[in-house]
Amino acid sequence: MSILIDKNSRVVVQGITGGEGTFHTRLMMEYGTNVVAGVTPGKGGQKFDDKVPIFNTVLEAADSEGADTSIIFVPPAFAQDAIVEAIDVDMGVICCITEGIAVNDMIKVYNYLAMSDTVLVGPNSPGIISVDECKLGIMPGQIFKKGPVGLASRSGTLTYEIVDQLTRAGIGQSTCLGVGGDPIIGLSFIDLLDDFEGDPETEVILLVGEIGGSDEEIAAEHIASEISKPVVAFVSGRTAPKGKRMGHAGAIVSGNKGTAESKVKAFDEAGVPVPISIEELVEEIGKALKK
Amino acid sequence: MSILIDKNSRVVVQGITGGEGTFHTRLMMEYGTNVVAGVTPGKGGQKFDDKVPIFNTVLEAADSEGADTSIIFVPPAFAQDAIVEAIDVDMGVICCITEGIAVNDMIKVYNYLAMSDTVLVGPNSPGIISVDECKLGIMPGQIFKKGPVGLASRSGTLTYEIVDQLTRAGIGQSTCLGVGGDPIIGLSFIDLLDDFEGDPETEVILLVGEIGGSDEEIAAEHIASEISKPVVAFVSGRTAPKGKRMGHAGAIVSGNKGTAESKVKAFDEAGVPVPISIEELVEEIGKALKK
Amino acid sequence: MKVHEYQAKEVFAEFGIPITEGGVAFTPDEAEQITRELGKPVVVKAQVHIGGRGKAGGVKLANTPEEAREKADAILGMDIRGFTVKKVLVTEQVGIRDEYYCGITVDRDARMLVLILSASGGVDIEQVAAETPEKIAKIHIDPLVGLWPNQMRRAVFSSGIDTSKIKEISSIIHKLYKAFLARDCSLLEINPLVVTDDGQVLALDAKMDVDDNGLFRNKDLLKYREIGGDLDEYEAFAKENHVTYVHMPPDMRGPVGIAGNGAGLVMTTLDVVARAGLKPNNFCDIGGGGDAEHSIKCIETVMKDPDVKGFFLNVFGGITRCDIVAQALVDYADNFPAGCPVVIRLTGTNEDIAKQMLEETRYTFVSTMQEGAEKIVELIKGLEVGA
Amino acid sequence: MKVHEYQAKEVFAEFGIPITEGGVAFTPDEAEQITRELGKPVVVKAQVHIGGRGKAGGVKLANTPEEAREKADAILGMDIRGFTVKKVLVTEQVGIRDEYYCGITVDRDARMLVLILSASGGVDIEQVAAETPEKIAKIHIDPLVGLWPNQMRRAVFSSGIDTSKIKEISSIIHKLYKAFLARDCSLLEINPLVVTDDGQVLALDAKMDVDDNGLFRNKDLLKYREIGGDLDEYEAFAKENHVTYVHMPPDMRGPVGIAGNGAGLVMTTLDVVARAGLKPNNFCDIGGGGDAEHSIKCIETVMKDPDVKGFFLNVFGGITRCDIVAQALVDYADNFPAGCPVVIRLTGTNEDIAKQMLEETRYTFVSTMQEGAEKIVELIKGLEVGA
Repeated sequence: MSILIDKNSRVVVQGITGGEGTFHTRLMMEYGTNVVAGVTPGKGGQKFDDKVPIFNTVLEAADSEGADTSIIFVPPAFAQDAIVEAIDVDMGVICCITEGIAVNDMIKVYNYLAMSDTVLVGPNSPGIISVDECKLGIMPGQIFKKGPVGLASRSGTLTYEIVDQLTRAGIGQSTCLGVGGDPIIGLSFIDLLDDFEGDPETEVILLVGEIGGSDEEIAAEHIASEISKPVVAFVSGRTAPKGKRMGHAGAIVSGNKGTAESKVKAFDEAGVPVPISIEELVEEIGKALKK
Repeated sequence: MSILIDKNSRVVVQGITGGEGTFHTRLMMEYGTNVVAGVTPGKGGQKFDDKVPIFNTVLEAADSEGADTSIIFVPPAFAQDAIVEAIDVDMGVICCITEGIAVNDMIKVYNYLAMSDTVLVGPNSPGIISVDECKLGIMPGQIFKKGPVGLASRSGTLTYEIVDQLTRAGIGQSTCLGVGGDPIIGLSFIDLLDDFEGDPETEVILLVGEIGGSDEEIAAEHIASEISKPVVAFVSGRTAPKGKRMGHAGAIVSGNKGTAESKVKAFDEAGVPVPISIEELVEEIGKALKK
Repeated sequence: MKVHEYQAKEVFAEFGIPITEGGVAFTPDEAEQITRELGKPVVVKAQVHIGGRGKAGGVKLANTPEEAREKADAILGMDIRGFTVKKVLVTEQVGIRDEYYCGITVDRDARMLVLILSASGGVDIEQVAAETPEKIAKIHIDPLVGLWPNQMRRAVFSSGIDTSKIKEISSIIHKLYKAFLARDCSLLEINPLVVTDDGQVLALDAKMDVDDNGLFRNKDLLKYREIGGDLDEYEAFAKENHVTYVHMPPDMRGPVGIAGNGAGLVMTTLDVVARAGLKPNNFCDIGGGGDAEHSIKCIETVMKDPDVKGFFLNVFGGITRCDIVAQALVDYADNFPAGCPVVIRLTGTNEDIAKQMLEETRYTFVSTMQEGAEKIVELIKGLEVGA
Repeated sequence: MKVHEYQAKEVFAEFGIPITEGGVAFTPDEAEQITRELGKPVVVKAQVHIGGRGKAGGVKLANTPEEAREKADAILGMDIRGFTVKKVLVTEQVGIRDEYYCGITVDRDARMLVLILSASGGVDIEQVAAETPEKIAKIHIDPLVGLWPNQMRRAVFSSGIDTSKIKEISSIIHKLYKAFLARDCSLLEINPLVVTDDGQVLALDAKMDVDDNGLFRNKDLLKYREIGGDLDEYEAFAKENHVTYVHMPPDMRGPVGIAGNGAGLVMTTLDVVARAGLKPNNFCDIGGGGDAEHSIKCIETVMKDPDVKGFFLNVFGGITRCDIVAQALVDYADNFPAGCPVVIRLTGTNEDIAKQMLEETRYTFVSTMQEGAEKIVELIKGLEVGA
């Protein structure tokens, strides 16, 4: 088991013939991901690497190949439209790798998404991996090892670093995903906590947060009331300068939330350990697994 | 019992100080409608006829007086906003009397409404009346008589005519309402059939349709499969000239639907009698009640 | 409100939808002049608010200014299905490679706008829709998020259109949608949308209906309102006087003039009269809140067509004040032609006052719609026998 | 991207939001000239990308052109919290009856824009928000349907604002919202929004942040981009060279230069270094897909501040190609100051090749972030002892 994606996921790659799309589609297929279709408007009828059929629209990819999961590599100016296209075709999971989508575009997409049954990971996400089953993203597959830790992170490389150390310590992972580094994202910690709670394979949940926003604070509250599995958290940016203020409005909207102190305090209050180094984090997870 | 509104409905009148609003609010209150508040921006704090408190916003009316039902009398250019305001305050039922709202405005409102739990009657509706309980509209209260017929109509005066003849024949009504004469309306026949089906007081359902659109055709199909109570229908406009064609697009979108023939045929196929005169209609309803 | 092709094309130009060059001519001289200025072969197209002008001979090619004058002369003044041609659009001829259909309208059932696109443009599009619906791409536009590029791509790729023109066509669709919303249209149609021999994509024809209820936001479009444009003289008179009136089409028209209050009631009155044995000539909704003056205008409009042989007024008052309608009947009494049967059914608020007021008139009173219908038919038929 | 008050007011003017007359001056002469042309008493306001200019003396009244010159002379060149004033806005004085606050920004938690309105405008608005939140109306704007008049009414009636100005204020809010969307803002703020003695409603100040990711739709706003505007010289250098770099604020700044790949990893590196005992001077995200040239620019940027005493590079490759980073380290080797400790942690794709390439350098290699942090701190501290 795993969350969101598994070996049965039928993946369509939106933007399969672009540079990034081509590069990572090959890596995903090497990992074993079941890439059933690609979409590049105007290239319908061609094949990617002589194997994967390319379509003009996601609708055709879904109708013809039964695609139910999409990964998006299209440039930022077109990504909003690509996400909406995938929503309209009722993809179960969309993972948007694209970085640099305008905030106002994502606000619109988020609220449109909320009317549908589709879930979106990202944008500006490194992807999702359900270990040994399906890799939907750009993370290095070789560092992961099948196991009991479910990981949701706001960061890319930091996640790789943590996963690498977990794997070296002999601790495997069920599903790992980056929720995306943008201000407005699809799934957030709170949604994923529920998913991991319901996943029999996941025994310990690891949240990798960072300064900014208040997803960690919201997650901490949710853990206290709704999550029975052990949760360990990490917060990066304790030493980072406060972001540039967003005028008075920013302060009025967010108050004191968003600082490392606020996040660590929220986790503390929820009984969630927040180790300060990756070594201690790995240790803490090891302890939680033994319980 | 009745549908949509009853003696417990707490009514707010949007546009209470306008000409129509003033006139009909008095008539509604005379009928016994529980008008708890009015809204006219800028007149908050005043009282209507020394009795009903006026507020600046529907939110205040709901918070302060527990209004759960709204009737809208504001001019067409402002009606779209008034409906949205009532939706945002979670009114249970909104009845919009206003005639002349632009179609594109109503398309937007309809799709916004669809995301909420609010139901909208109208626009361009004469209103709803649950006999002897609550009148939310501009129909003449004195012609109605409490009884077992649930009536949904696309017309105003024709409904009065029919109700008058029913009442004279000793046949009373549970709830009567005009769905509204505009192309895009909130509740349509199909919704009201379900409501009447579930209303213990209603024994026979009467649909008063007319040419244009395909609500009658859709309702007929629905009756055949979902409605157990006897339904009688009336279709006006058998002799009227076809409406001016809406280019080729109109024909492509609606095909042959919308004509009196199409509607009568659909009702016939669903086993719904469609008498040709009001006298026969009243007779048919009398027969249905005796079954 | 309908607007003419040349007017719709002005709106197209405003939104950057590519059209052919040309101008509108009210006289053959003007047509010649426009052709001379264009310096190209032209098409001369009748501007009337009715379809089928091509088959009626209202569209002709002209290769020279002189020829344009001749063709304009032939078309101007022509009668097309009851409409007299008062102006022509003179516009350049283009070599056509492909003819597509592209339109946006309201889909009542879906409660959304719908974009319609097909590679099978031209006059037979309705037949294509009926017989081979798979050749027509229909895309619903959620008003909450608008029209997306992916929807336009879906339309283009599934409509059979030359996909090498996807950029140009998507751009036109996008502009058409913007124009539709900005101008509160109920229909905006390009048929045909053509690809020319040299690869240009152009709107060769344009049809635009504007939602009257949206005109308050589009006051500048009121200049396109043409009394008499798509109305006959009686309907034009009604419009001028703010009377809600429909003249029955010639093939359905009879001798009974009908007025009442409320569209549904009036339409039913028509049905009942027709079943009683005579065709209505027209019908008029006098509405609810008007004054006696307005009611008089209503009666005058209904009686205007000399083919009207009798008048049936069916008012179910509810809230309508019967005394106001009665006042109009009193004031108008002397204007009914001698011997013209007038049947009145009048119930509702102040009904008693109304009856008193009308006591001295020679009108025939009935108490139900059915009775009234039978009476007016009987009286008119009696006239014929008497005549 | 931040823009100055006077630039934001240009955008206001474009959308019809009422502002006071005035102009921007780079010299005292220009300030005098503008005041003369206005023919009115003015305010001279420092244009810097930092708050608190009023309290710092960056805003002064002037009643005559000569006085405006004096005041501009005093303000231009002034240092406000680390920023040098290079220009002033010279704008007419108005008599203020009421000072309101009006702003739109992104509410991340709600995933919507939020309109904020309060009768308690001015510099203490944040205190008002913290202590008496009921004095602040917050209205979320559903992007699928936009901002509605009823929402503006609700904001106005619940914010304590003079409701006799509802029409003017609603109009300003509506324009502010239009500008926010059209210009892809992340913040658009009027504080104070004033009612003048003679009843006019005016935007007296303006703050605008533009979403960098929306600039592709707003190329004309790029003219407002000011390298050095809200950045110090090191940050400006980074921006010029497309390097993602942050110089720590002076009070948090130490001797360690830090680079790595990925924001989260770099921020964690900072945390680990700080815990090991020394403050970072800065940090730089070298990203994933760049070439050696870009990596060199990154190193150069990190080392630019002479207070940097040592360099820690922490790369966890994943997909980043270590050989490219290694090439940069080889090329830059001679540019590190003599004796400057350089600690390298480099794992991932082509790690072996990278190690080979770096064999001959004098860098210190570590295998984990923790080890690297301890090492760089140890080495820099050793320098101090040695010095």
